[in-house]
Amino acid sequence: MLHRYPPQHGSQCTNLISIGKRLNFTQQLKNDNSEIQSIVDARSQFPNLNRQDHRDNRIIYLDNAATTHKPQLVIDSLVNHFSNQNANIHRGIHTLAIEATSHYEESRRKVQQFINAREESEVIFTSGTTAGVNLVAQTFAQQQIRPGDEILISILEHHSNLLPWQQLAAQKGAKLKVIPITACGELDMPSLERMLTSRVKILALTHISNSLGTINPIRDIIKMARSQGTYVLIDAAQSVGSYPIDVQDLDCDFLVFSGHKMYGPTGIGVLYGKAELLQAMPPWQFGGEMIRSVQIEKTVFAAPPHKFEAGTPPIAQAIALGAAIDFIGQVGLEHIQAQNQALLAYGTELLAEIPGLQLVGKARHKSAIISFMLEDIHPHDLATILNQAGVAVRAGHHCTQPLMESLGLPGTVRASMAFYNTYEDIDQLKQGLLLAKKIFT
Amino acid sequence: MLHRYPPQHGSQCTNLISIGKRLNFTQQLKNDNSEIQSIVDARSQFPNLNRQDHRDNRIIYLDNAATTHKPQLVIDSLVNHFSNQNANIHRGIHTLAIEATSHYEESRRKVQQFINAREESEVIFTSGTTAGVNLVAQTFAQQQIRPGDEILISILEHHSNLLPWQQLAAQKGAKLKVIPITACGELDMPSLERMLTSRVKILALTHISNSLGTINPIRDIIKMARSQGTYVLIDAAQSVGSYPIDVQDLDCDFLVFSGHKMYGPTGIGVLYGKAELLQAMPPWQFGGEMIRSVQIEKTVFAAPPHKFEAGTPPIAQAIALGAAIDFIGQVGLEHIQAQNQALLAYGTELLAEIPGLQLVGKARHKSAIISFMLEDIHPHDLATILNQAGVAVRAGHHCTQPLMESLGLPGTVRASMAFYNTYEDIDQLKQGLLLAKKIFT
Amino acid sequence: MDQEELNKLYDDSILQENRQPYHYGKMPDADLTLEAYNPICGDQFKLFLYTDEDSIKTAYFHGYGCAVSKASTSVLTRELEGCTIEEAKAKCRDFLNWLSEGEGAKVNAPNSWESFAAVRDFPGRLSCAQLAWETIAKEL
Amino acid sequence: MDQEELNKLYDDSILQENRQPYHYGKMPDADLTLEAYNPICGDQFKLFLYTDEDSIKTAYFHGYGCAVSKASTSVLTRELEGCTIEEAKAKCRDFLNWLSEGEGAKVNAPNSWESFAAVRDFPGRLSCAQLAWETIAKEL
Ligand SMILES: Cc1ncc(COP(=O)(O)O)c(C=O)c1O
Ligand SMILES: Cc1ncc(COP(=O)(O)O)c(C=O)c1O
Ligand code: FES
Ligand code: FES
Repeated sequence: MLHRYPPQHGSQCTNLISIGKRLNFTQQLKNDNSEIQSIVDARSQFPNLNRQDHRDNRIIYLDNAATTHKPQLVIDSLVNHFSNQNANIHRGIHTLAIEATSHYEESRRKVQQFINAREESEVIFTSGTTAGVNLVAQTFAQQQIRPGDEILISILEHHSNLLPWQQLAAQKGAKLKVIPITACGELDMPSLERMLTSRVKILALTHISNSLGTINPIRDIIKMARSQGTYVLIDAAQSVGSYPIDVQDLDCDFLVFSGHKMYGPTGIGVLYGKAELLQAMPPWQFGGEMIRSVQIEKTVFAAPPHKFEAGTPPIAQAIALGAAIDFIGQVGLEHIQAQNQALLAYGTELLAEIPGLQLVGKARHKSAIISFMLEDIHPHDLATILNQAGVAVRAGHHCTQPLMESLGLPGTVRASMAFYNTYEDIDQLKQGLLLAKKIFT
Repeated sequence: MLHRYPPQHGSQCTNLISIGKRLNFTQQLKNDNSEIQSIVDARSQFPNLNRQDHRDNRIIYLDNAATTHKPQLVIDSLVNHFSNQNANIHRGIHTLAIEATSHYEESRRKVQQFINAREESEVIFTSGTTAGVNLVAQTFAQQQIRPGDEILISILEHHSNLLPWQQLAAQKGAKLKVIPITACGELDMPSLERMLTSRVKILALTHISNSLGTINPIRDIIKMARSQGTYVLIDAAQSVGSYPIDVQDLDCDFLVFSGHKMYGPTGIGVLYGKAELLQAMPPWQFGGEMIRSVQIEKTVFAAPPHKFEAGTPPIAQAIALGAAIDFIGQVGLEHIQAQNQALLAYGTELLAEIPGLQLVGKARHKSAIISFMLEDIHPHDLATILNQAGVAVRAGHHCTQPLMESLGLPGTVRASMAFYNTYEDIDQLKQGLLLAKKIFT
Repeated sequence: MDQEELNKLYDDSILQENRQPYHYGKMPDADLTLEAYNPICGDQFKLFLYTDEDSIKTAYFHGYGCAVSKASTSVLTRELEGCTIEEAKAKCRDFLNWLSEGEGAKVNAPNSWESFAAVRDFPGRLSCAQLAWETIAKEL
Repeated sequence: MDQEELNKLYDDSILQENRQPYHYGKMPDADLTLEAYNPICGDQFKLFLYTDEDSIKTAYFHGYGCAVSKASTSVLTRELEGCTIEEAKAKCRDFLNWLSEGEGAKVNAPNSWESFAAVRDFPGRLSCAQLAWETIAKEL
């Protein structure tokens, strides 16, 4: 067996606050005249939560770290765009084009306010987190990095925030350095401090680990990076929509995230970048809409954000991302966060009761992601059994192969909750795991 | 005035076949038990055709070259995915992930069959035409092009099939050569033959000009390129979905198009590439899903198509593109094509009746795009007046600035039809133009 | 079809300024030449200023643009003459404010501007009216 | 919850092969070592073959994988012994055919394969059963 998961030093890790009785799922959220008055109301907005499997069991969806379900408001936004609006944006002066353009740009403003960017032009629509990291690596970093420079990442990174840097380092003769983690799955801060020297040109760090749930203290780390003159890109794929993000307060240079992980559609994401950096960066893709003037001999590019939005953008998806932000506003980010934390506490306590279950990742600050192993049952066998028990989880390396290798694990089972999950969902997860134990012994 | 549009040599240009009486819009398409029995049936599938403006006039949409409207089948596909399926694909073994993966890959097969690619793995999902061209320019061409090599395009190209090559040529010290057009707006074939030497490494050519409607004889040109050892990329943004495309018959190396111009959603496109070329090409973006194995020191990439689909792809949009192909199959591509040609003939004849109207682009083979100038009224003034008259057209350079400059025009007004447009739509266009004349004289 | 809005935009004064613009022509010996380029459509005017000490004696313009931009540049050209550079910039800022904020903008709008108020109902054409004024406000 | 399908996949025979696989261990002096890597999960087995002339005398395997892949590799290992290289490859092609096409495939399926028929109801796990067989069919 490959299991070499490091021994747990209990004292450093999660101190489970016993949840006593369950946080009231039906609690009142607001008294205003919003449609959404409670988590139950909010939950009713997600049609896919009623989806049944081929045995007519409701599918319990605990794979939210892969992608979240979509509320009706987001689905309706797509339908409305394609049914009543549909036009290509910019440079159009007919009614539909003007409407589509104004909704698209309005969505940019919603994102700007949601992450508190200083200017609208700091918000660039991309096709997702992966595209955002690649954009920065292939433009900004491409110009900044010199042979011998260091690029710093952590062992927690998703492949999307690892491969672009690995590739760039190889191409430039730069060094890719990797911050290790402690036995609990937290960033090893002494190592980080040692590694974060002025030789590090760029630090690319995830806010929340999609595999272990660890929430990194990015605000402090960005401050440290600033003092070394290091640029910082934050992978916020797992945090935007679940935790408040204020890019001005964080003072990061770049921040990337995906619409589909925050109740929005696939095919859309955001790159936030500081205005002065975006202005100085070369474009990434070339095509329609990103120009000021084109001649065969010479092209003058438009200013950000358009410079980075070549071709017809994902118009409907950008508008629907705005709807997702509206939805989050209706529920209240503070309620989403509280519910996530309650589900995490409940789930952690409940699973700990199962003999032979080993939690993977016990950081003190965690998002609602529970990774685990059960005895020596292979994660995929567990996931198959859970699926038959009506519970959708993910198994494997979660696009963090180096992390798994460093943990000596072939992968984990990952149950990831969203605020619309319930305690009963987690009870069912436990039942499925007990069934797996029965089958395998 | 800048009007230096070259004199027309009538004999070389369109020979208008007088349409006599209108092709019957309500004609029966099929007798099978498909839902869609006639063009009227097909038309009823597009909710946005009923959209009204703020004066309660139905908006007549003649901006199809920018983006087409979406049939209910496509909208329903998106709704169904997000309401009943929604999961991230690949590497998932729960029911939803398996379903989503299988629908996503099924859509790839639909595209394969639709363009008659030899293998599924030759179909790469992108975010659109622009991304497809950039992918090829920044990977394949990046490796192929040496200083002094030539890259050949035409003056008809959309910025998206011009800028990536202009950029690459500048970066590599290669020469960007540009095939001119004749007075009718057709490729100047003697020039093309002269320019297409063995020094040309890559020919990047549009199938159909989005500004003039010219249909280029790409099959013959590709044959000529083959004999010089020149690789060929075809920009089929304006043709796929309106005209049959058979990549094996064409024998092009690459072909790119966008979903949103063929009744599909925004945010999705396709790059077709020959298997052996795709295998040898380096990846473009790096991230999740495009790997075989990842270590900090070294990554092994997956085979095509996954090698080129980094990160969470536009899942719902790819599936909806499959629905768009289904829809086209239900109507019948031959009927779509015939209807387009009938509308073109009718529109060309009708507009020619307006004194002072000058058609821009009179190629013998044209798609349903009519570009024109009316006296010396500025295209944007015309478009504004037409919009008030309930007719949505586009005005300007249509992302073909060098073409406009070569024509000595500041831009044109472009009316672009889809098969669901009617003769009455074009009648209304004429009324709007007559109104404009009245206002301006 | 309701033609009222249209008639407001393309009213006699705008059509007239478009047909017979004020001081339309090149002035190669100008002290100051500015370029007003609209990237949305690719239209472009050159503005030629002939100054004496700090004030604009004569202004000309030349180039290509739609009726709205041509009329608005024509009006601007006429109104620039006699202004100091600072007055010219202030006037342009006033025009832009008045155009975007309507009567709410505390600006003394001369009659010559009135026709352009209709542009507010045509968001796609706002940049046409702003073009030359913005160039003076930002680049002079 | 309907456990029937589950019990078919995780039946006694698969669980038994998983718990006590045949010839599980490293064989460093093998003439032929193949690697069966499943990129979907990252699982990996090494296949060790000890040949004599053209036939496989002894086979071992070692590595990490799920119950299904381990059981299927165990069954394969047992069945490889005594085959010539060609017979081994043919057998693996038969297994893969039988697995994907079901009883329709005109293949003589031994009893030892029967348990794997259940994998057909678990499309996400097909590659687990195929893994080692595919490696022999393609890479031997
Ligand atoms: C001929 C042609 N090429 C390329 C494009 C660019 O397509 P997209 O904007 O969807 O990337 C277009 C559409 O605008 C086009 O008409
Ligand atoms: C932490 C993290 N980074 C990056 C990504 C990649 O996001 P996407 O696949 O949407 O590009 C993910 C999601 O899988 C993630 O969880
Ligand atoms: S359309 Fe170009 S300035 Fe008005
Ligand atoms: S899950 Fe890896 S081989 Fe079965």
